[in-house]
Amino acid sequence: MASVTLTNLVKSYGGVVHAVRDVSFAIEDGEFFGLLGPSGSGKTSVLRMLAGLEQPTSGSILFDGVPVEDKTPQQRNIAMVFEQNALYPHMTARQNISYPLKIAGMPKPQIAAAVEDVAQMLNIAHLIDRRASQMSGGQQQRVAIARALVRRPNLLCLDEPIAHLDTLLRARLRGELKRLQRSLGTTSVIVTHDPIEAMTMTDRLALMREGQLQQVGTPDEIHNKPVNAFVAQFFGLHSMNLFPIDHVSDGAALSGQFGGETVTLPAIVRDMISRDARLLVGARPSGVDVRRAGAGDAPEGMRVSGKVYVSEQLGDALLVTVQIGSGTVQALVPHDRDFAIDEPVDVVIDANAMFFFDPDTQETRRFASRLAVPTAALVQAAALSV
Amino acid sequence: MIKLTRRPGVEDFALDRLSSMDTGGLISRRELLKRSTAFGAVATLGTFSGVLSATAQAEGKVTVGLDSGAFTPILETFAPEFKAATGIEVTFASYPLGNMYDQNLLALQQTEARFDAFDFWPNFTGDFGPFLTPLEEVGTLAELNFDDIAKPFQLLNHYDGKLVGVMIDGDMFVDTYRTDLFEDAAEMAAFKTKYGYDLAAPKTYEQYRDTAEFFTRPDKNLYGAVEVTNYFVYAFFINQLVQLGAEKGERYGQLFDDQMKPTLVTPTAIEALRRYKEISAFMPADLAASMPWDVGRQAFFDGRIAQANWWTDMPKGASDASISKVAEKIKCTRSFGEVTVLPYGRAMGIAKNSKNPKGAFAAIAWLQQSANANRWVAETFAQSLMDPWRMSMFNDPKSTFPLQSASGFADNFAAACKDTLSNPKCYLDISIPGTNRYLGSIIQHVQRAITGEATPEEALQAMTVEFEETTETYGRDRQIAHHNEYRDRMIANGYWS
Amino acid sequence: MASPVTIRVSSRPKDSAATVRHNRAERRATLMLLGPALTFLGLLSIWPFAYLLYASFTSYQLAIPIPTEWVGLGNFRRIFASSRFWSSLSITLIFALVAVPLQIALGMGLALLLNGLSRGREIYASLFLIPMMLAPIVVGFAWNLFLNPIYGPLNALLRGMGFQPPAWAQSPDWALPTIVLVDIWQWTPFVMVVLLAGLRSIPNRIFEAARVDGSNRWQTFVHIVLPMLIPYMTVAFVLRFIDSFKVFDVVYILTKGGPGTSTQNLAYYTYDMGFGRFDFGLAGALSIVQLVLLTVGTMSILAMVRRRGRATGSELPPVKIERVAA
Amino acid sequence: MTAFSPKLSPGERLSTILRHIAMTLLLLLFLAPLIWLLITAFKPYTELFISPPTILPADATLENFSKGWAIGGGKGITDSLIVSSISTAFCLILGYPAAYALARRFPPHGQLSFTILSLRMMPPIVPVIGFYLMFQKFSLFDTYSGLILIYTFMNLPLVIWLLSEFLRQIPKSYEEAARIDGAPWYRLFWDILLPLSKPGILTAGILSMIFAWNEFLFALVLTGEKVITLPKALASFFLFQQPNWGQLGAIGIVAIGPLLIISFYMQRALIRSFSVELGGR
Repeated sequence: MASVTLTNLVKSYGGVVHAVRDVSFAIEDGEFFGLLGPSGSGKTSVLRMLAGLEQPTSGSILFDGVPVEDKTPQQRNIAMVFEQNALYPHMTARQNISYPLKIAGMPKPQIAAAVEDVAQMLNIAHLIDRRASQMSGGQQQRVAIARALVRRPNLLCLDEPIAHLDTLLRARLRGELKRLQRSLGTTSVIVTHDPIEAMTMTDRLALMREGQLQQVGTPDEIHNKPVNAFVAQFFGLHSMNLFPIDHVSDGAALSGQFGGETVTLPAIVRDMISRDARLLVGARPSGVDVRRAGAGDAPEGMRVSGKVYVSEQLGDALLVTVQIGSGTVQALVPHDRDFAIDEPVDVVIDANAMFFFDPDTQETRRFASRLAVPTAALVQAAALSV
Repeated sequence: MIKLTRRPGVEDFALDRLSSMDTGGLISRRELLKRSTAFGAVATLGTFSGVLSATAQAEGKVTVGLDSGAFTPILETFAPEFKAATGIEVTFASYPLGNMYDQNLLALQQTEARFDAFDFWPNFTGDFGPFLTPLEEVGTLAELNFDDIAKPFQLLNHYDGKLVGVMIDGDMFVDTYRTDLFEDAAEMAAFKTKYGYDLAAPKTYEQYRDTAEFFTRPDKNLYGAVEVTNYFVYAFFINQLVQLGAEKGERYGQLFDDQMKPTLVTPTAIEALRRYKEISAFMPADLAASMPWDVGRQAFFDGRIAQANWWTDMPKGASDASISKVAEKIKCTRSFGEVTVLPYGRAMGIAKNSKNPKGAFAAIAWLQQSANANRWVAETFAQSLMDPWRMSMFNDPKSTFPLQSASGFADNFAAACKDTLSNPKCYLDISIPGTNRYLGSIIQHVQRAITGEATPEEALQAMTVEFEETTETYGRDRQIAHHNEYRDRMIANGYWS
Repeated sequence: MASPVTIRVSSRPKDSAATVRHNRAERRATLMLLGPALTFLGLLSIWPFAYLLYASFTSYQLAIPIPTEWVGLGNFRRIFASSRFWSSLSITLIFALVAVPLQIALGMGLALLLNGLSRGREIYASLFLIPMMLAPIVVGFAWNLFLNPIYGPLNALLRGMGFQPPAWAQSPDWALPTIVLVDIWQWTPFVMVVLLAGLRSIPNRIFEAARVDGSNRWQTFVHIVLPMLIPYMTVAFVLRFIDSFKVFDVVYILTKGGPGTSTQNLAYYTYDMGFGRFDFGLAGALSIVQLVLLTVGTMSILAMVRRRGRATGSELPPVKIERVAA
Repeated sequence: MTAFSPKLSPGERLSTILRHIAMTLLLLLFLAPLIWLLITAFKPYTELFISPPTILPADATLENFSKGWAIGGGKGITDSLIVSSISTAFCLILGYPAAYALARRFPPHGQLSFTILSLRMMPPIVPVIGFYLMFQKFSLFDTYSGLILIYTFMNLPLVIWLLSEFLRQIPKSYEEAARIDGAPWYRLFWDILLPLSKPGILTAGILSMIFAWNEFLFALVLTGEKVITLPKALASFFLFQQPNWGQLGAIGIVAIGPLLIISFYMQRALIRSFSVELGGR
């Protein structure tokens, strides 16, 4: 088991393409750590540098405070599970699992015992003499995990290990992996592009974009205290609505330009915007409500009229997309409501669910004062929706 | 397919090779074995008498290069006898006839000899000469049994005035004609009516032309003549050129003047080319423009041809009932025209880079002993292989040409050959350096004239240009010297004029 | 628990010592892997080409013991002045521009025929592929025997049917068509495989869509199949174009360039000059002329293809073609 | 509605049968020269030159095979085997590492692989004069080693390119997994790469064998009478001598037999792995 510290890690290819730009973070001993980001964000490069498959252009990697840049994967004692093609196709599961031990020169009886153990642990004893082609994707991945764990590595690297599996299997393996990691206590790093995976499995995660680290923190922190608009939009079940507001002076009342529509701004926005002429406002769909045009009073919030673009039934909620001027807003409303296409509606954005971002730097100026949906509920929703 | 029931000994091996020899179904294996045993006894005697002195100092190994894989097995059966007689081990290597020139020339330029002795067309003596050992530096003419060689063949293979090769195969043109046509009373009468003279094997070009025309009956699938118009065009064109020159009383067959300027664009050459083309009209129409050697011969065997002015392989094959439909209906005689033309043939010489010239000489001398030479011809005779080149070969035709002896054709054949070889008028192929290229030009452009790609004048003009280029390449002065030497040799012996 | 996050964007950082070491090791490994093969290929190309280039500017006559002289461009002048060169060039071009399009047309027919079969496609294909696997020498004499004017079966058959068949390779008029025929016979299957791969790459739904749109077979072929196969036909054409400069063995066996010079292509002419006459100066220059012609020809075809692709907005895609023999 | 019913209507079944009959006839026609060669191999000498020819031998014989073997076919086959197998071994030994480097460290269809492949495109007549002069200089003329050298040169570009195409298709993750498992380079090669690239090696090896087996021009020019490969042996039968077609046919059949068997069994693998991308260049 090991703790890992990355300092000023840079990876560039051919001196031109900067895959990883100056990334620093630390992984604690026994932690299940996630590397999250869209494709091309450099997360896989970071993992491969951690594993020793690639050499950082500059920066340092410390395992338990010891630099490892010159060490081979074996010397670092890491193990890795790949996204696909993880098993050697010409070997049986048993041969696959015992291969690292064989290389290490472990005596045969011990190998057999170790393989037996790990096969029991992963419930693959019945597959042990099959080849990769005779197993399903999930089974293959399980054997791959067994091969990784059989060495008792300092660090377990998981490169999108379940990304290509079908949804049900993915959900199941997610839980199993998490349980396994907890019971073994192996420091683990998982690379994923799926926020739900990161959210559900990891203790902490690092969110990356275009080679740069955006934020490191627990899933809860990142969900509720995103450092910038990108993190806020990327990390969540549904994408966050973002709308720039231009300040329009309108006599006594402050109003703003929103999607081409002029709206009266609630107090909280007025507070923020009085300092700036422009503001980027964000709200998760769960913090947005849609009502029939002119129906009743709204809670404190921003009210804007538009017409329904489309509404999608999610089972336990209804996702409504409303066209406002030239833009759209998504709202999550109770599932028993009903909207017709092109129906005129009012959109009400809960003022307490609003995030405020600097329109230029995209950095967060203020978090929502009220959580739109608790993380736990979100996770549950995610588990159900898959 | 291949029996490997027991490990064969040397003799078995030799016999196996012999039996696997391509006899073309002409001779049974047993008969061949019997015959070779009989010859073996004779050969041993011959060896002791003739070659003993030559082999006194010779020992070790000799490699002999030959131009075809097909008769290498025959020579290999000689090897044990040769070894017994001389203590020299002979191995035979073969190269394709088509590569005789290039393979040998390449071999001769290596530092170490690949062949100690090898065979070549006498035409190439000029090209190979610098790389050959004059035979008389290694041994004597007596050892080669040289006097027995037919006179024309004695004059071949000279380079810089020295003998560098000796014949092992004597090619000549003879006329083979169908007795069922030429001696048929009705045909004779019809011919007489049409042409005004008696039908017989042609003696002149006109007769050749007339008889060819007379027997050309495409509706009956019969044609009056067959000549090669494919690769070996050279021989047939030169034959026309020589015969026409002789008719006109010119110095026949001369290709160059004394300054090595080509004498090709002449009325004689144009007429010769025209005659060659004229004859092609009496050949099987589909093939006339490019008759290959083997196909032409096959056409005769199939009974589609009335007469053939051809090498001796024509009568040899045609008299063999197993491959010929006309075996009982042929005779042969001297070819038309006044002059004997001896195109190609094969000589054997000793490479200058040979490590064992004495051994090589011994091998050549052994083959030149009458008994061995006769046997050589007898055993390869079934194929279109070795033709007689020694006068003693005609002494007892039945033993030299055993396969034809039954029908009595052997005597006829021997007489025709003897007659041809003792003709005082004779034309021997040019053999100065560069002959390969001169020949190449002739072949190429005569073919173009035959196929109609070029007119005779154009073809001869193109030949002239290429001849000049070749002469310049080799150096005009050197060529003049070589050509003078060649011409003098011909004239001194009464040939050429 | 959360680590402090610092984001600094620096300019290109200096490589760390470990990285420098690692890169050096990588380069060394690459060199060790590629080195032997590249050295081998390099040596065996440089040596002969240096010799060839040298020979082409001299009067090198292998068979004649005369001094070799520097003749500058003399050999090239001789080549361009020689009618044999121009006729052999035109025969080579006939192979490239007549035989190859015919192969493509016939290959297309065969491919369509095979593609239309629901069963046995593989077996037929592999049987059609047989000629391609054979030594050209064997092909040459199989045809020589087959087309023999006297005892060959084809002419016997034709005569039996009342035709007056030509003498094929022995006929001045038919020799070149015969060689072209043999080339077509041997290499049409290759084109067939390429086009079959192309046909298999067209998704079935396109045919279904065409059928739904009411297009008949011929229309489907002209408007849909043909345009989609153009990249494959291009690839087949380029490869066969290159190969058409290689035709030698069959000529050597069937006609030796004859009758006359009617089947003498550049390769055979070069061979004849080099190893028939041992005029290595001329043959060397001929080799170089050939190489230049082939390179320029191939490059201009490819450039043309690419330009056309750009003009029509469909850059020639990286075509995966399948090929059994080169 | 027939299109959707699994059972064929009688009309369709008939058209299928007709189509197969047509294909079979076409094939017979197409392969006629080879079939004729095969028949001729069993004809005795006396039946070879009959006009018009008999279709089947009246008196079939196996003699042609043994005689053909004795008069040069055996030597040709032995020499061809020696030369093609050793040159193929060299091609694979030299080519595999290079192909690996090309596949893993260079972009596909880059300048390097194009240069290597273009060596293969060159007509053999172009370098042959240079080779000949080189052979004279280094005493390689008419030696096994010389011809092996040339065939290695001839096939190496192809082998490199084929193998690199093949290796490119092997996911990198296998190698990475092995590196992570701690395999040193030789075990990586032996345990992982070699078994995975076996089909590629087999294909490249067989094609290299076939090309060396079939090659004629280099053999014609660069060897004499010590080394006589099969094509050269066959050609030497043929020139100016009325060839014994039966023996020629027998050797020809022996020469192509192995190729036919191999190509039949390997056809699918051969076709699959023999892919080229030309459009990019």
